[in-house]
Amino acid sequence: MDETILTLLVLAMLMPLAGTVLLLCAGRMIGDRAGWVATSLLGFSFLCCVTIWGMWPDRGHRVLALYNWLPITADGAGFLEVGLFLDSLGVAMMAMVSGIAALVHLYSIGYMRGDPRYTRFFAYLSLFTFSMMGIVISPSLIQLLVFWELVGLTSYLLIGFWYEKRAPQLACRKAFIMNRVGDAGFLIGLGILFAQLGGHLLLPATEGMLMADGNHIKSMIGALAATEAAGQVASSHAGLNDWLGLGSTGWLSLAGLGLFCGAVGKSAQFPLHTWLPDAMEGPTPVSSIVHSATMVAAGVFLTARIYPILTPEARLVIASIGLITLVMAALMALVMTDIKRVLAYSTLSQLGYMVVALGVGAWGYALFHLITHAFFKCCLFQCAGSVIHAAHHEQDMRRYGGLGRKMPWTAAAFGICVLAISGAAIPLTTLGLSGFYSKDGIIAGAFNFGFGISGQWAPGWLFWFLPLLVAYLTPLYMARAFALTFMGRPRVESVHQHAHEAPPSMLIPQLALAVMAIISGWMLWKPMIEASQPVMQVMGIQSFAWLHEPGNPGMKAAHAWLLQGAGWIIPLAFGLWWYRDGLGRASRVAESWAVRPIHRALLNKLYFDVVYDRLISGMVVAQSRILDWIDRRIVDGLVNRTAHLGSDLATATGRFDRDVIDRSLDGAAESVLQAGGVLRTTQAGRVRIYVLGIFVAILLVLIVVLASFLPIWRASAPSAAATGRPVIWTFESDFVSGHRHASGSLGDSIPFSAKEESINP
Amino acid sequence: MLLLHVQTVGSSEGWVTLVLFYLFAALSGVSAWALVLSPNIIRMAVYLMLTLAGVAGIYFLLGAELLAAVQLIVYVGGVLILIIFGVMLTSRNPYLNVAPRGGEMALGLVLATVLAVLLAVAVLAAGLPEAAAAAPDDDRYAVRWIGALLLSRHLIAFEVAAVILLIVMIGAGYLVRRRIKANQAGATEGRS
Amino acid sequence: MSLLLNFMIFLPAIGGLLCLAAPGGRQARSLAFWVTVVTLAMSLMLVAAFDYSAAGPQFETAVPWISAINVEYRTGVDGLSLSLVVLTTGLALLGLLASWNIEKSPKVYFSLYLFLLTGMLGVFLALDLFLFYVFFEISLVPMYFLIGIWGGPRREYAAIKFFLFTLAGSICLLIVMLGLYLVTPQAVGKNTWVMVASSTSSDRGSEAVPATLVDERVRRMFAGPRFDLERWNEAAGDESGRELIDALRLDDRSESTEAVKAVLAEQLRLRGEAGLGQWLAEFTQAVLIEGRKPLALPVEVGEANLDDRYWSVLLVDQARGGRYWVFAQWAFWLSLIAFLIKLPSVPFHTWLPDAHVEAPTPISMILAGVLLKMGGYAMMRITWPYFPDAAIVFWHLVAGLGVLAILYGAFCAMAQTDWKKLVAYSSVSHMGYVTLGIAVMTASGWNGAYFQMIGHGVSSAMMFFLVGVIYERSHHRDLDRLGGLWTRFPAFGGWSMVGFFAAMGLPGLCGFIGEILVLLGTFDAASPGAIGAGSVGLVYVYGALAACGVILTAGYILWMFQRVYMGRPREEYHDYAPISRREYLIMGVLGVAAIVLGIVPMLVFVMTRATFAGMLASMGVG
Amino acid sequence: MMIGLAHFVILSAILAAAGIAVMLTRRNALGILIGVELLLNAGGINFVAFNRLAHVGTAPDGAPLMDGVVFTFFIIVLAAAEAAVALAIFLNYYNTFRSIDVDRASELKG
Repeated sequence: MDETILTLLVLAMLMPLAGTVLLLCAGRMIGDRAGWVATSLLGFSFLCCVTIWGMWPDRGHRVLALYNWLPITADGAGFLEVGLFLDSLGVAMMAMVSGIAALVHLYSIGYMRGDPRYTRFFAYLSLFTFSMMGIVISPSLIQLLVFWELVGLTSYLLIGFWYEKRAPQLACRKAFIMNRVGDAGFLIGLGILFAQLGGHLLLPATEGMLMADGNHIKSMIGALAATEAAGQVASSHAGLNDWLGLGSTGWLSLAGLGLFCGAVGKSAQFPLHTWLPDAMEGPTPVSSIVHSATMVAAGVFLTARIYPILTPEARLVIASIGLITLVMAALMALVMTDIKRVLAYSTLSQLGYMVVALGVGAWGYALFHLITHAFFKCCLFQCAGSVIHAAHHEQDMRRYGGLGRKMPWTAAAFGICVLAISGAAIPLTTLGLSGFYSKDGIIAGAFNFGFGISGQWAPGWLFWFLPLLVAYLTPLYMARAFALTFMGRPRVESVHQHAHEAPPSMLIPQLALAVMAIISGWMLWKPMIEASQPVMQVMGIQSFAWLHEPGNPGMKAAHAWLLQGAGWIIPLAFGLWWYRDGLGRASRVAESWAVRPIHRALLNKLYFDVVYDRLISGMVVAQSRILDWIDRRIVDGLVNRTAHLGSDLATATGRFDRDVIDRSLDGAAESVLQAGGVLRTTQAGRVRIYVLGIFVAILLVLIVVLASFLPIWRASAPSAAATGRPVIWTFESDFVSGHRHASGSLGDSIPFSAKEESINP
Repeated sequence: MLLLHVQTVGSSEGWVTLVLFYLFAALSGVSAWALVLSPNIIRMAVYLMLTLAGVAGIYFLLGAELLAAVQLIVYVGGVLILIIFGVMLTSRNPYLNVAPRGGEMALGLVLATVLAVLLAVAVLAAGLPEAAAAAPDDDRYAVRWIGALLLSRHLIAFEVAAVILLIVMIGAGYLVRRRIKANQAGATEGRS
Repeated sequence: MSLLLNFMIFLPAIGGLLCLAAPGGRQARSLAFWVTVVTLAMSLMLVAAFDYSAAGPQFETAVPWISAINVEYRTGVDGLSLSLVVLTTGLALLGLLASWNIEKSPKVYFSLYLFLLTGMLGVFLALDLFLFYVFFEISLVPMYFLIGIWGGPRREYAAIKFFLFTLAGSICLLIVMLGLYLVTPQAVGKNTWVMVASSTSSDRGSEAVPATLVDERVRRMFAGPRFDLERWNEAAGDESGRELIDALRLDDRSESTEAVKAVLAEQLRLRGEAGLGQWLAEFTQAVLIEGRKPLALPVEVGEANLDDRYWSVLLVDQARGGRYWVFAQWAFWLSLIAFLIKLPSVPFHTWLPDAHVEAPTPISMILAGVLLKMGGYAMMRITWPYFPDAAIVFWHLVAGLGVLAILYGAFCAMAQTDWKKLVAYSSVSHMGYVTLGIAVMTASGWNGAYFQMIGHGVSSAMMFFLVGVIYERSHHRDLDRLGGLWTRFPAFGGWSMVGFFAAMGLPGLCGFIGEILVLLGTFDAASPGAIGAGSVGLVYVYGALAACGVILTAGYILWMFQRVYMGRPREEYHDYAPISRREYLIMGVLGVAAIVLGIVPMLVFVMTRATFAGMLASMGVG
Repeated sequence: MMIGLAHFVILSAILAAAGIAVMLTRRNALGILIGVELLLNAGGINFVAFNRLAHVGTAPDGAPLMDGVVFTFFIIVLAAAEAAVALAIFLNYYNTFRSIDVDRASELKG
């Protein structure tokens, strides 16, 4: 069984990778068939994933393969591992990712037709799919990080696909850097975990992390709460450690939040959300898969994976971040006029829901919403893409209008997804479109959490109120987008005139996704909850499992506040009516004195970009300039100054040499020369005169020497008779004895020495 | 036969040695001073030959027969010939008068005499030993010992001497060649 | 095999001489080509014959060289040098291909190039400190000329700056070497320059010594102060044995303390407390006040462990307040500075941008790819193994330098408008990871630092080559005057992406492995038993700052990538010659190497594993 | 009367004095050369005599001490060399000054 699953999984993984390699290496040969090649490969991959789902035996989790990758201990025995790992969550995600990717590939065949880099687009798209699958099947945080970054890379390439234009260049760079900011946090979290767990970075649902070194992290968290309750904050560290809050299990919060930083970047949560709307500069198929269905979901997926190590404090932070994103993005979606940006902010908002769900502990619903949202948001983007395609790349909704008549299928698919995202359901029943199932669960979880926390913490009510508020806002902004695009009269004739229904290759995926948007919730909610049971059990998540059970207080409250499934109708109907003829009515309200500043601020994305570009980015660049200046002027200047000092010193010594030493030498030489001028008169140049001089000198010396020896002149000369030896002879004998001694050492080198006897018998 | 006797300086048969010594000493000393007084270069050369021969005899007396032979062959046979060559090559007049002027001669003689006297005084004052303490072995001065010494203790000096000879050979040849060239150049100049 | 190793070192030099004698530039070029090919083949043979389970040096040669000062010609290869050797020979071949079109006096160029190769291989393969120094200096000279003659407009300035900087470092190294030479007799009985204790030689002490280390006895001389001298003196006044023993501070890592304690325990057993106090007082009197050697003490002392020469040296040293320990501290910093200059690390880095900007492309490749690695290699080979105690004491300063280099280099790179200068500063930043990884002295830190050297060798060589390819066509490197190259050269753009993103540390490429391991290793320094366990917060701050470097790296690489490759192609690109096959070959090889190393890092780690295990264990941090 | 060292030394002094006298009195370069030869011979006699009569004995290897003889040998060799060079120089000299009178060559004068 496992072998089959492993084979299928490897096949499913290899298909997109093979597509990438094939298209990059043999792209010229494949040419226009690239789209079909990639799509069929992805289709096969999807089939593999569905098969796995079908045969997934016990809904448990299993590590299918594990390889040593990076050595982390000195003896070379400890490793960071990579491999293949699946649990119910992974199976569902694999099916979702490969399915949506296949549909997006299909859609791109029509959308990207005629692009000069057609082949390369599919190569990137397949690589992206591969990377995303890699995240899903990661058994360890390190492998997750690897594919995490690869997803970032492919996203960079896809957003910047039309890099000749300036906006995509900036957008892709921004996306990557924002992701990197998050990743830095990820790395910090990873490092702290690494240091504290001794390198056990296997993901929580496996046996590795939870039981690392006998430390059951979950029980540690429990113990932490207990010790805090008892007022005993045990801290083994002091000073800086206390300041950083690293005492006892503070590191765990820090690690969890660090890892969550990565999720913030990837899932575009506040405050790193600004890249997502800009990423809409990429081709629309990219937006539909990368920035709605999969990549941005990776952050949520990661948070879900590390859920067990998240301390209560960390969860509160996570929920708050999600909450801010949720509300802020919904409000912005309400004022944007670019159709893709509306969808982008709506994505942000929905991601906010998921993150809130994780923060409040509605673990299963966060992932459920991730999957349902993938279907309808992907469909929405594809419809938007079709519209943009039909409208000759006009993206401003103010210039649309009445397109529903020209492209009815697209309008229908869009409409279905609007209903899905609004959480539409048949009132008083539990039947609804996909969004209803997942979102109501999240709101129910938020109610439970909010009620629980508001008793201890005053602003706690926000945790249930804001998700509820956004549940009413969502139908409004989606209705606005639908009405402005498809309803009313055409506002710009040129756009409307040439508009046409999308070609089948684009329409089919749209419709397929729309169908999924209708049925996936109803079809999947029971299996999802059941499938996540074992995973949740391992992680120790018990609550909220059966939110749809009638007795759950949170669910009861949620249903009540959402008018028993009828809550969506009011804002939706209002939106459709209010925007049926364009923005006229709305802009009048927006211009009113009370709303105007808010409207303006929302239109400017709450000035986040301004702050980031001008302030942070500007500061970084300014700092780099300053440091560069310091480097050139001060550090290097110091070096050059030193060198100059050396050369100055050399010059000075050179001058000293020339002016003092040389001159004195010159002076000496000159005086010698003058003396020589005097003396030259004695030098006649005659050889014999020299000879004469020499011998006169010899004679004088001889006389002096003799004078010292001859007793005539030397009163106290030692008597030769007394010693029996003349003075000179003494010297001679010394010489002889010295000589003998010397010859002794040299004698060894005389080759005849061995023949001594024969010579001297 | 004579040589056998001569080898034994300081032996009981000292009178032969004594005679021979004075004979050779007189030959070299007288010739040397005759050389000093001779005005003619060729005669000077002849006197020099006699002096050198006398010195060779002294070497014989001292038992250094190889040295004596070398003295005769190299000095008398080689150096002297060279000097004669020099005389012939540089003198248009074969009997060039090289007589010194009177004052110079006087000065030279005075100085030389002073030197000789001083040296003699010094030698006598030093009280040099009369003779060697021990009688030497027969083969003391055997040529093979000289060969062995030259190739062992004095090897470097020997090699240096060899190199100097080589250099001298090359250098002399070079100098003469330059002269020939210069002569040829002078000849062509003269012709034009 | 050892013959092959020595031949490999000197074959390029022989080839270099032959190049000078070659009839023309083309012949010299093909000669140089074949010489580098053969050198590469020989290094691969080394890899094939290497015993991956052995920690110590293999294929050793040890021949007396300058016997008057015990200098040996000692070469060999171990896990620390093997992959760097392969990197060197591989890059040398690629660099040679990159210099295929050198026109200015090619004979001299190729000859110098081969001499440089000999110098580099010698540095990595020398096992004698003196020999190492000689090769360290030898490699300077060809580089000086290669920059100074074939460089850009300011080549003289750059070459002299490079030379002087490195020479200044060499002087520091020389001082350390002389110091080591003078103190080794106290430990091993003779002056020695041997860097790595031989795995085969039998002249080691009886105690078990990890194989791949500087002679353990030498290293232990430099052990840090492990007991409180002041308290000892004070206690000695009371003549109470127990207090004296208490004065010896406990440090589990310190074998020297154990030995001292063993001696004292023995004396305690023999004499009782009062007797021990008496003995210690005598000892203190003799050693501290009269300066006598402990061997002059009562004979019973010698009967304990003290007769072993280096234990007695240690005891005296510690008693005197650690004379050798003081030397170790100085020597640690001096040798560190020598190698930090080579690495280069902030603030000794300013020769690098100038040298790189002025150097011709292949020389930049070699400079960044191999020469910088000498610094890191030497730190791992000399500074840390010799003075691990000093390294433990000063780890936070060195790690701080590393972090500073990471951030500073990245910031400076961001401000550049000269493409090559940007790449040069990125090297400064990347080498900061090496410093950091070595400084934290954890297994993953060392692995990471080492891999970072290999990975950077590949990626930086590739980056400089990519810059060179364009420079050859555009004759300028101004980032503001480039743009849209991707459209003009699509395949080149693809390879560029591999190169630059490898430098950025993208997973799947070689730059990632080093970065992530260094980061994890840095955090690992906070784990119990590691050197940062007492200052967890500081470790985390360093780790966090280094992680932030990742953002800056992405910032400048992406900005550069956008400015050069994205956008509309410029008019003048039509005149640019198409990228030749030779150029594609070079980037292809480097790019594939970057990908393969990024996916299968164990290729490097199998070589280093045994050696690192031995080294870290002997430094007391394994 | 025995012949002692003094005899030889005095003979050598006579020869040396004669040599100096020749060097001082002759203007002819060849004359000077002859004087030099006399001086060298004087030295040679001294060497051999001292070796024979004062420097007696054998080296540790059994070889007799005969350095004086060897020195004289070298003197002769060098004298030959000197003569050859001197002759070459004189020829050049003669070529230049058309004379061999050393007093004509006063260009050495400072």
